[in-house]
Amino acid sequence: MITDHLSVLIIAVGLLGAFFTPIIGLIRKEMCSLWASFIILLQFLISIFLLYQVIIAGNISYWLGGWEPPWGIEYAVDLLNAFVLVIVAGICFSVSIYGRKSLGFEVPDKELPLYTLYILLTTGMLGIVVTGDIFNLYVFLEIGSLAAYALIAMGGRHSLTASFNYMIMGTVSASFILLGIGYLYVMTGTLNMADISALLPSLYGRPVILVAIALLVVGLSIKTALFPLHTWLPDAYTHAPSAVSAVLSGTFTKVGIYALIRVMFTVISPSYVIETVPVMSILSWVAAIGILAGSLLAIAQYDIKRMLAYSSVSQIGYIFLGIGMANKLAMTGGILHILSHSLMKVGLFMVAGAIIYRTGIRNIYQLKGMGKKMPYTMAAFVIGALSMIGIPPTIGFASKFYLAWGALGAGEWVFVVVILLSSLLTAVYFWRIFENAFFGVHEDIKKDEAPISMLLPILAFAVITVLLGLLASLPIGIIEQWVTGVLP
Amino acid sequence: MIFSVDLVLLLLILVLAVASIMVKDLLESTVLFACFSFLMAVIWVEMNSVDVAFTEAAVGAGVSTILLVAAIACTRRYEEER
Amino acid sequence: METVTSFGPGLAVLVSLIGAAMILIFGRYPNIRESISIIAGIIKFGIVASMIPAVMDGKIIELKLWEVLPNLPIMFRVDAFGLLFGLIASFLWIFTTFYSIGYMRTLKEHAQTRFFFCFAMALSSAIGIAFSANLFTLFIFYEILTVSTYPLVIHIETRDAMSAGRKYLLYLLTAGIFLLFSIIAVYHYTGTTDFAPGGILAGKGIPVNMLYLLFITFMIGSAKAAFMPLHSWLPSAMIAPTPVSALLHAVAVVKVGVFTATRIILYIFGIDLMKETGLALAMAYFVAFTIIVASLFALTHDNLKKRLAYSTISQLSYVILGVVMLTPAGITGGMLHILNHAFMKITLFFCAGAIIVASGKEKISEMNGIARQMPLTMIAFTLGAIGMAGTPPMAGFISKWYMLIGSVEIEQIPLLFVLLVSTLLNVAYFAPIIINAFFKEPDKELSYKEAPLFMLIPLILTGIISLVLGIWPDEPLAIVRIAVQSLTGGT
Amino acid sequence: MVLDIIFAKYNYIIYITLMTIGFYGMIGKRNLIKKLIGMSIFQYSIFLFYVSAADVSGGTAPILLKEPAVYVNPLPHVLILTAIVVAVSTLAVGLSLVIRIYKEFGTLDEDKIIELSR
Repeated sequence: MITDHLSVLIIAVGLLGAFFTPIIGLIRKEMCSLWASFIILLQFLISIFLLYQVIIAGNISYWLGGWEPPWGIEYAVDLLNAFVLVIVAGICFSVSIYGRKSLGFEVPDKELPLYTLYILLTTGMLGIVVTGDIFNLYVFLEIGSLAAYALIAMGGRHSLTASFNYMIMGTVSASFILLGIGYLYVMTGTLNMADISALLPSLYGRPVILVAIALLVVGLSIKTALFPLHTWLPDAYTHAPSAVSAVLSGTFTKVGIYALIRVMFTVISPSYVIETVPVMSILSWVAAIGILAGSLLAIAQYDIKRMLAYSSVSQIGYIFLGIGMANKLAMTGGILHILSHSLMKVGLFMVAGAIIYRTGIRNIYQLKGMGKKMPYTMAAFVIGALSMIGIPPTIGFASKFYLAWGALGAGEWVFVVVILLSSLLTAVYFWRIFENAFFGVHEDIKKDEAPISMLLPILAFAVITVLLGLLASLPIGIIEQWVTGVLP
Repeated sequence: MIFSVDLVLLLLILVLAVASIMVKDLLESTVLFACFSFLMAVIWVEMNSVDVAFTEAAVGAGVSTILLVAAIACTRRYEEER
Repeated sequence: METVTSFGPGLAVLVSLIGAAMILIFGRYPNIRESISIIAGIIKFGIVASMIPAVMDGKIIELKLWEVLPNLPIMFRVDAFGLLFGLIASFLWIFTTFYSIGYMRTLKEHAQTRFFFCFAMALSSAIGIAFSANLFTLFIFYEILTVSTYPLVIHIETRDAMSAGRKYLLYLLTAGIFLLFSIIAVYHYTGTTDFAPGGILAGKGIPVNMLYLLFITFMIGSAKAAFMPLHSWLPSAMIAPTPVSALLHAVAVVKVGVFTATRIILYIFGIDLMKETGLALAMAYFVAFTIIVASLFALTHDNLKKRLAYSTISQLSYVILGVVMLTPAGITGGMLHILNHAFMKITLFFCAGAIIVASGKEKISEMNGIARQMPLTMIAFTLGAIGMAGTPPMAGFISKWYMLIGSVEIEQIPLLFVLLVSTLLNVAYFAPIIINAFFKEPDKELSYKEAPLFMLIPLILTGIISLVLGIWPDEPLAIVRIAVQSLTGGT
Repeated sequence: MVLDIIFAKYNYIIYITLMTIGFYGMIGKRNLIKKLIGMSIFQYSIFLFYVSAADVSGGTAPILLKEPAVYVNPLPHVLILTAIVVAVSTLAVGLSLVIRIYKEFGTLDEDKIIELSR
């Protein structure tokens, strides 16, 4: 049955797709983007099917080449994987549709490498999520990262240095991760996640485990741009082509967070990282500082993409805060925020891209009259921004509700204040755009909407943001089930 | 106390690493880096990982060096003074 | 008490949402757009009114929609108190729609589609708040109300308006945050956010300090009610066009704040808990302070809309004062004052708007002899003003009377004095306007006439209604009695 | 005593030293190509760690012999093969970036590039 092989098929499709992209591009250049969309659509469908299967039939485990773990590589899919898979594949798919016009405008005549890399990026991220082998995770992380460096570098003059800096930081992070994996391997003699987690408890007294945890946490924090290690992110997101910023902000950092959750809570046991060593509470304090700092830095920006980038730093703080508090509610909120931040931020970056596509304006104080010029795009922007602030009924509200609830339940008053206060700061930096885009222009401005292939994904994200906000109990149900299984 | 071969090699590697970073001439630095890679391969043979040593000699010492030299050829050879 | 399930409350919210969507679609055709506004308003009132018989029979209408978060559904429940507020808001929307059509067309305002759209959204959320069955639903609409009224406040888009808008948002979003915190805390401690007549916090073993904190955050959360230290958004928001000031900042938004506070005091904390912890008395004196100080502030303002705004602040605190007396008479007075104040204040604002449209005057000192040119407007204004002061036979008298009884019942004579003093202050700040308008000679020949009929008729009608409510208060009183009965168990 | 530890674990000490050297190259050097060389040294230090960890004293290379023998663990070798390839591709990507930066800015000095991109 082909359905048994779905978890490996999702990767195989991507790798094959990436391989054939240049061949198709040689025949007809314009076909590249369609091909990429098609491949990623396939991956999206597979991921939905995987989620469905996991929900009805429980976890899926696939042994690559029939080799039983711990010798072979295992692809293990549980609720969390499947959930993140759907997010990643879905976003990559919609952005690939959006990118047809946007990338065609910002990166002309480079379809071949562009879409090959795009598929590779997607596949790398999906690979990180789907794999049950910790070294395999590293390999996919590097595949994704290399594709990301190259994609960012396509944004023009400034993106080159941004990409170079990102590469330096990314390599440090990847090396740390590799080293951390090495320590875990040296201690346990296996690379399979389930195996490691079975063997580790007997070794918990050893300081080596601490070193491994520290290396993994620092490495993954760089990849996910947790606050003091975020320095690569603003430049990279600002100067990358808009579609690339969208995809990276929505998925790549999230995948890093997924890896962190996976390593901390299933490979290493939660009780160890929460009680024995206060890794999680340290992370949560760092995250709380990051939330405020990110918001304040975002307020200081006037380039729309840079502002969104700093806003990402702050929002990633939310996710880390939820995970760091490590109680069921906050964790649910944190994981839900992976979904909600992806939806909101991808939508917002796509809007920024659409504005740049139509007018070339990046300065938020020059957006006067944009509400009349591009009404639908800006309406989507409003919804995304409101969700970011946490106004109901949007998905952003649902995750903030859970985060604040978790903080309150844990008696962490400081975090409650931080979570709630920062939504006010978020309001400050988004409201500047509202004021400029919608008010103060009385003369009639000719409507000049973004092309339909850009508008559709933008509107789709806005609608989903509200729809999921109204039906937040669906994703929460999935996440809660996973969290209950993991946390004691 | 016996000084094994690999300790000597490793110390040599350290020296090469420092040198390849400190030298102002990028081409020189590349060559030193190639030596570094090659010694690394030797160490790995000594540590019984022949396969890695092969790869290292080919890919690390060979390909990397070629890439570096090519890049330097496209750009400039000396580090700029302030 | 019997509960029935009906789509009524859901429909009432939905009507104006659909109306809002259609306003956007037909934005290019003013006539269609505005007929939609009017039709939606009438249908909405019809739906709300159709629920009166059931509620008068002592039934409660419920509608449970889906669960947004686990165990936190969007749920509507129409009880007597909610119905009263729903009736006020939806009934006055019809008048305001007519009035704003007149206002906007006469002044040829820009962005009228946005105006009517946001108005419809705001009304939807006001009704949603009136019919919310739990804090969670209430919060959703509360935030939508904040966001949808922002474009209305800054409608004229000048620099002043923008900064007023920022202030408005700052206050109300902060309030929203505090409210959210309180809701989460309530949910955390009790596992529910449903309103229940006896309160849901009692007997849950919540530490007393936490209760105090919760009460404070809740009251900051209902900053839409413009309690004294949190009031300054309201006078700033008077920069909005007058129909907005009239409906939203005299009726819907601030009343939502008061409504929320009342819901929280009576249906979340509950009468017993409020008494036990002494919060009721503290709150009573706190709002008494607001009543007096806001009246004094009102005296200092020459701008008519500003003066009315401070009057609103003072009058809103009456409602809370009545409610925190926690006796049947006090609560009756408070709830009734929501209704009475709504009609009187909207009349006053309509008049202020009519004066602006007809003569362009906003300052009280410039209004000498204005009654000669606009007699009907000024008569309506006088009706509203004497009602505010609590003179019989106007509507304001009845609610004040109940509050006076309440203050005697709880043996708090200082509160009695507060009520009396504030009546005098009311007279003190309304009398000059009336005297200026009727008895002073104008400085120069006045050339303007009454405002257009679209504006004149609504204000005359609301003026008459506030008189009628004073003479025949039985119907609203009956609704309020049902609400009070469910709370206190007696009459 | 201390010397004993140093001599027993000299591999590890050297890999740490190598790592710091590489790190210095990455962060402290202003020339972009130097940064990349530093990056490679940084990565090599980790490979060194892996291979050292796999080594068994008195073991032989993991090649099947007729008589039974102590083999060193082959799995890390495989991992390092992959990692070396990854490292070289990173270097290649980095160098191609460097070339494009040079074409764009005419210099490889980080400070000058920052100045130029203002």
